Amino acid sequence: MLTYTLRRLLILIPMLLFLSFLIYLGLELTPGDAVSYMISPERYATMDPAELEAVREALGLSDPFLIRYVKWLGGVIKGDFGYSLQSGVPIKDIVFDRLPATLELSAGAILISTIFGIFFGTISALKRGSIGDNALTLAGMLGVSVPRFIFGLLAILLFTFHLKWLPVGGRLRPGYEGFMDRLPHLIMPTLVLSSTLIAGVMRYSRASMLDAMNRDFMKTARSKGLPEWRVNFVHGLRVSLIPVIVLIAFRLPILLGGTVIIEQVFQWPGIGNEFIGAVRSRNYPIVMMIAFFTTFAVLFVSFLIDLFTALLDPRVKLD
Amino acid sequence: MSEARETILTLKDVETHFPIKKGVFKRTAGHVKAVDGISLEVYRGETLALVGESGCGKTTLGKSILQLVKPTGGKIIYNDKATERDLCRLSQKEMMEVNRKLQIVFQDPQSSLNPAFTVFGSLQDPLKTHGIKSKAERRKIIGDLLESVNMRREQMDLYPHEFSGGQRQRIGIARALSIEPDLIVCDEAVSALDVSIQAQVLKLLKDIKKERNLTYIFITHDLSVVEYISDRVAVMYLGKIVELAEVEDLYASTMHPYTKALLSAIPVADLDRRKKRILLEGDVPSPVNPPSGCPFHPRCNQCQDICKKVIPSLKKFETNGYEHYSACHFAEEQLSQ
Amino acid sequence: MNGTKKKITRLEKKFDRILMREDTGLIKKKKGSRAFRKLMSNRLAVAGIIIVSVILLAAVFAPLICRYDPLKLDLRNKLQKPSIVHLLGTDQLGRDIFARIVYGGRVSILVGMGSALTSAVVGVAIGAYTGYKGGLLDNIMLRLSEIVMAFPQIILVLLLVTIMGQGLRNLIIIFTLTGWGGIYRMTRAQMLSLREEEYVQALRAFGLNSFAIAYKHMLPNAVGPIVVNITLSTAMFILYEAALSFLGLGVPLNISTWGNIVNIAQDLRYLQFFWWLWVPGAIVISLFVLGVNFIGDGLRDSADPMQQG
Amino acid sequence: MKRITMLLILIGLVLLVSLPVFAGGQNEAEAPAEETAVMEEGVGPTNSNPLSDLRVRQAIAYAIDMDTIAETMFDGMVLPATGRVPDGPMKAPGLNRYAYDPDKSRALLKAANWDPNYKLDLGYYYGDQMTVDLMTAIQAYLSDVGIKMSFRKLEGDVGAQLNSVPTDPANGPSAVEIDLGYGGHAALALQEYFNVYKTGKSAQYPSDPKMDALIDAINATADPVELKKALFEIEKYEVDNLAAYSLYYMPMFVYESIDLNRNGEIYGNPQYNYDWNIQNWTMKPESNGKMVLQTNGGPIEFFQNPWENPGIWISNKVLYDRLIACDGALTPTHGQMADYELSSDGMTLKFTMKDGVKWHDGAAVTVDDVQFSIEKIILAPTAHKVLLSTFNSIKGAEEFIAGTADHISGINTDGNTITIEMAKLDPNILLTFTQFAILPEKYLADADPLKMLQSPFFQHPVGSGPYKIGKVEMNDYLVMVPNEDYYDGVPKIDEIQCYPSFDSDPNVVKNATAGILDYGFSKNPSEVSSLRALDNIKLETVDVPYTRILWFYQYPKK
Repeated sequence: MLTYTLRRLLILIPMLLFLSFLIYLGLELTPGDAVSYMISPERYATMDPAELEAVREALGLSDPFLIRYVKWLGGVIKGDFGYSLQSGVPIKDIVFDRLPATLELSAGAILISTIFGIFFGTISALKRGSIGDNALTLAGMLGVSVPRFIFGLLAILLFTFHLKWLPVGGRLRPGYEGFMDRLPHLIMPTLVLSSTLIAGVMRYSRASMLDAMNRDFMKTARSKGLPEWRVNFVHGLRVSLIPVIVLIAFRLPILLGGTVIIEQVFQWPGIGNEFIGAVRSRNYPIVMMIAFFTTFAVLFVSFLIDLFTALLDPRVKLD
Repeated sequence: MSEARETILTLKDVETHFPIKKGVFKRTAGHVKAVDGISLEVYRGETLALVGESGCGKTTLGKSILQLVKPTGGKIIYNDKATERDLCRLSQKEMMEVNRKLQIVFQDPQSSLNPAFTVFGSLQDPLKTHGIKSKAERRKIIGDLLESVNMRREQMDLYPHEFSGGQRQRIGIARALSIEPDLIVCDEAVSALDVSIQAQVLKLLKDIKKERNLTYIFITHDLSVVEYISDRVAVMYLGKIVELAEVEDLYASTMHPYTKALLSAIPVADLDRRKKRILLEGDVPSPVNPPSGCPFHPRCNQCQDICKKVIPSLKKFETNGYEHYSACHFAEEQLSQ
Repeated sequence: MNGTKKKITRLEKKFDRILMREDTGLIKKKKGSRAFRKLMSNRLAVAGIIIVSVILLAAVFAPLICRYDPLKLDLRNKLQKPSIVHLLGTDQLGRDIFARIVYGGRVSILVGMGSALTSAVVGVAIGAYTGYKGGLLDNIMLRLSEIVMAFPQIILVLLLVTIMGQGLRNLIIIFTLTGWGGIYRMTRAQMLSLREEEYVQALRAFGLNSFAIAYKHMLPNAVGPIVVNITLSTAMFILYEAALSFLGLGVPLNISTWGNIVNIAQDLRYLQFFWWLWVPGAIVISLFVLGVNFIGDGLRDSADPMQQG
Repeated sequence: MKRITMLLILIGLVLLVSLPVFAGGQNEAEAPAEETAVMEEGVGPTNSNPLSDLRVRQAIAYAIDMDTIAETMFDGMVLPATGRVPDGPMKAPGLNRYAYDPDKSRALLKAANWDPNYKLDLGYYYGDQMTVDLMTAIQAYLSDVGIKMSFRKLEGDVGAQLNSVPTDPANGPSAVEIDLGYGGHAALALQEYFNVYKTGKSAQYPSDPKMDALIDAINATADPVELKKALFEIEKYEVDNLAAYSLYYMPMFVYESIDLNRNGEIYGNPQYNYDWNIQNWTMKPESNGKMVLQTNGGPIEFFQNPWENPGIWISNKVLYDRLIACDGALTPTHGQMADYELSSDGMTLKFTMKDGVKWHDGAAVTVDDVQFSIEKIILAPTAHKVLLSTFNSIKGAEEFIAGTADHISGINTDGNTITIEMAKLDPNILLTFTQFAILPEKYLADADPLKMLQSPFFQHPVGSGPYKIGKVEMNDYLVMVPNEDYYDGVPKIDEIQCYPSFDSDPNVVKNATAGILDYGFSKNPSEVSSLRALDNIKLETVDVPYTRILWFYQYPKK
């Protein structure tokens, strides 16, 4: 068990190294660098090449590619994640500044989609073949077929413009310190994000519940004369929940990517927005660190899931 | 009969070990010794049965001979009358030539035919690879083959799921015969079939053998089948041969307690021959860490001190005028029991 | 099967009869026809096939069904409401929206299907061979796919778009680079299990070369899940195209695609007051993706009734 | 390489010599009488690039129906341009309009032997829908007269792709790939519009001695009458010669909610600093009696450097003060932080600091801060051009930049006065000081001028303006509160809240609709259309020198 854990962890290291190199190389191949974005085109054209070179030099952009990579890597290993090229703010601060916003959004979305997804999925499975089941299945299919940003725009149209219930975007407002103050801002992006997630959870928990219902222990429970709801909810749901929870755990890091569009639509100051901004302005260090963190999170979570499923399922042997 | 027989295959100390990777850096922690030092001669025209409980390495040995599993040590020398070649050291191209002469029939009629192809589709590629370029010719050959396994020529255009298990097994045999081999390894070729169908297939195998002057290595765990089809029998236990003899000789003068135990387990209708049943207790030990001394000693009802310390070698004896090999410290005592 | 007596429906009886006749070789069954029949009995899948065919045919025969050139500007007639003259109205440059959507479908479907097909070709080509062969190459490809799949896909796509630049061809290449992992893993898993089948070993015993074994003999047995995968990823890539267009990083804006047409809704004025500029496009994207998803689901059920969700 | 260059020069010479011959022949056949004046000047290609043929450039100009585009696509919000300089006193009279005339365009193309298979490649850099629409329209108009054109948004090093200057400014070859470019040019000083054509500065326009002379003339005088005359001449030359084709003038729109009351203060060019007198503005008080102004332009990662973008960001306008104040047309009116005195020859400028001008931390603003600011900005290559060109003209600037002097010798301080002596005349010297924010020496002494923004100062800047930083949550909001020590009176609005959204941002309309936007400006017609539809928003149109241009890259191609 321990060696398995260790080995899985050790494999992460070369993968992350390779990955960071790939990202760095990719950015190197991108046309333009931070300097060409920091200065407006008109201004840029009238600057002497020597002046431009001086700016590049000052920003550490004129070293050869490999040297810059090694420098960056050295910094990361020492826990120094670098600085934003434009503001010189430590990336650590930027990431920790943005992370809560994204987590707030994705935690909310996961919570809502899990509760409703499992609820609808279970109902759907219990009433298999009914109108309600078909309607839910169809709704689920719609949920994964309509582009996410259209959901967002429709929500704005409805809740902000027509009903005038909710603010249009942003996260914090001056003087709004408590969670309740911020709640109105959180509602729409969370709902839109979770609406697209519910579909997946629902489909999965429906299948899982159907699977559980056909197992022998359910029949045994039923034959013992337990009331139907007890059989379904206490016995069935408990068993069907495990794979669903694994699925949800697996989605956590992917959500980080999934919030990109939602954060754009609702101007949510999270990691996704920061990433797009940094990509557009070629702010290498930030792009690197966000891509790196995300990947690390994905790899780490998938490692945890492997471990978790291995612990749950005695058939999977670790050694 | 024992004099001047021509060997077709000679196995010398053949070993097939599978590494077990362990720990953080996947270093090799040990080996599964599936085939552990087997020396054997197979004579042209005979049927040699390989018997043993499941997990004793007989299937691995069969696959090792065809290089479907690469042996990790020893030599497998194939004599095709002109030359003698060590199969373990052949290049892929040379092996392809040898493949014309060595074939295999598998156990599972479900998975031995490709469900996506008709019989013709499955069988024509080997022919193509081995030089038969014209389609008409291939159709003729395959049709003939089907007829030779008692099936109809037209059935070559059907898909595997349209056949019964016995039919499929016969197609598997036809496939092995398609490029006119000298030697066929029959890997549990009838075990998955119903008894009545088993008999048909066994008879077929016997007839074909006579017709085409084939050599069989017949892998099975079923001693009643052995009795029916084979000339000689090699009994395997934990990757080693423990007893080797002519078939009648083996039944008459058993020289190893393991063989005795196996034989006693055959349900026999003939009450006269009924012997006291010897129960094999416990499981086959792990081939990763075989017991010290005689590998069979933990389950042997006649185990003595020497058995726990010294590995018995396969010694040659003579019974009823035949060569008889046994790897038991007390081989001759077995005869008297 | 499990002891309890079940009422046997007429359908099941019929199936049994069919199966019996098949077993005795009485009827010649064409490959996959059972799956096809099963697909056709799935109402949603049939609906999907109809939706997708209608949109697909419209896109293919665009010149026949459109009265207007999708590129023709008519500035003086911009932002016209839907009418007999312009079925879905005109956009901010006076272009006929119906024509734009129909022609835009050509590009969007090309991106979706093209990317799904190319990533399937790449994934299957690698997965089939390395899955069968194993060894170092397999190990390397497996790690590589893990790395590719470890990225949240949208982030990887964004990175690649900035590296390679926008453009139709680039988009397909990018989708292929980011999308081959899933189908590769699936093909590989299929091959791993097929590898143990005895017919594969028999072919090896005949000395057939690995390419022939992997691609010719084993691959046809993995084709069901691959087709399902291609279908579902077509839907996914069409959605990605739309999402990238929304971020302004998709197909260049001067090419009509569904994503680019709907993208106009970012401008709140059009979102609020000129619904016909974006609603039809949004409906067509959603319908097409929905249809493709229906088909994919139906295919999955008919290919493998055990697998759900 | 050398031989090729020689050959090109030779071809160029031959063409030049033969020009009048061709030109004469064409004119008689084609041009109606009133156009003769235009057609007679440099007609025919001057090099292998067809765009070097004036007739081709004219054909393109005549092919585009800018009037219809302005009226329909832009909802009449932009003004079709005639020449670079916007309408006003500085606009030369009688410039050719190149009004839409496709027939004339086709005739000109025929005369120029236009190859209908030649495909022009247009590059632009704006990411908005309106630009794509405009490009699509231009493509359609050109196609109508038989010119093929494709367009693309430039990515990556946009500056280099648009503006790389060829090593040989006379004969090229061109250092860029595109044939046409579309972009905007906003000028703080009108000279900026034409200085780009100077030999060795332009990526599009091959060296032209006559243009050089005209450029020298507009930079040689600070006298308004002389300047006007010189400008008229260069404007006419640019239009007749179609060095570039000005498409339209983009006005600015200042929008305000009905809750804001400027109390009679002026409107002006919102991209730069003019005398807002924001301390006199009031808002309709909220229920708690507080006056809160909500606007956009909040910082995302740092506060913008006021030396790069003097007035685009509201925080730059209200956090810092300048030495001189100006009106809406950017004409200097009076001293702001200091009284000033410019010598009659324009070569010496003397400032006397006003009493009571303090930094937000309470310390007095001194002449040392002024000297420090000039000596810092002069080393910052990314700073605004007009500011830099003034400071580079100060006596001793060269030595200071080269590092051979510790200070700029032309700047001298005495008590609360500072004197600036120029080495050469700069017509915009006063304008510069209306835009140049003075920054505190004590926070920025160690800042590297090459990467100013990385200084911690730009996380929490300290200025001397009417407002100071209250609270800042990067990427969420910025709150600015009145500077109680402000020497011109304490501002009445209690709080300015800025959200991170800016020009051409969809959130502007969202926020305005939601009633959380009280002030802002825009030059995005689509945004303005949306804002115009709102009841709670007033729009004010401001004419600013901001011209959208179609550039012709006239150097021979590589």
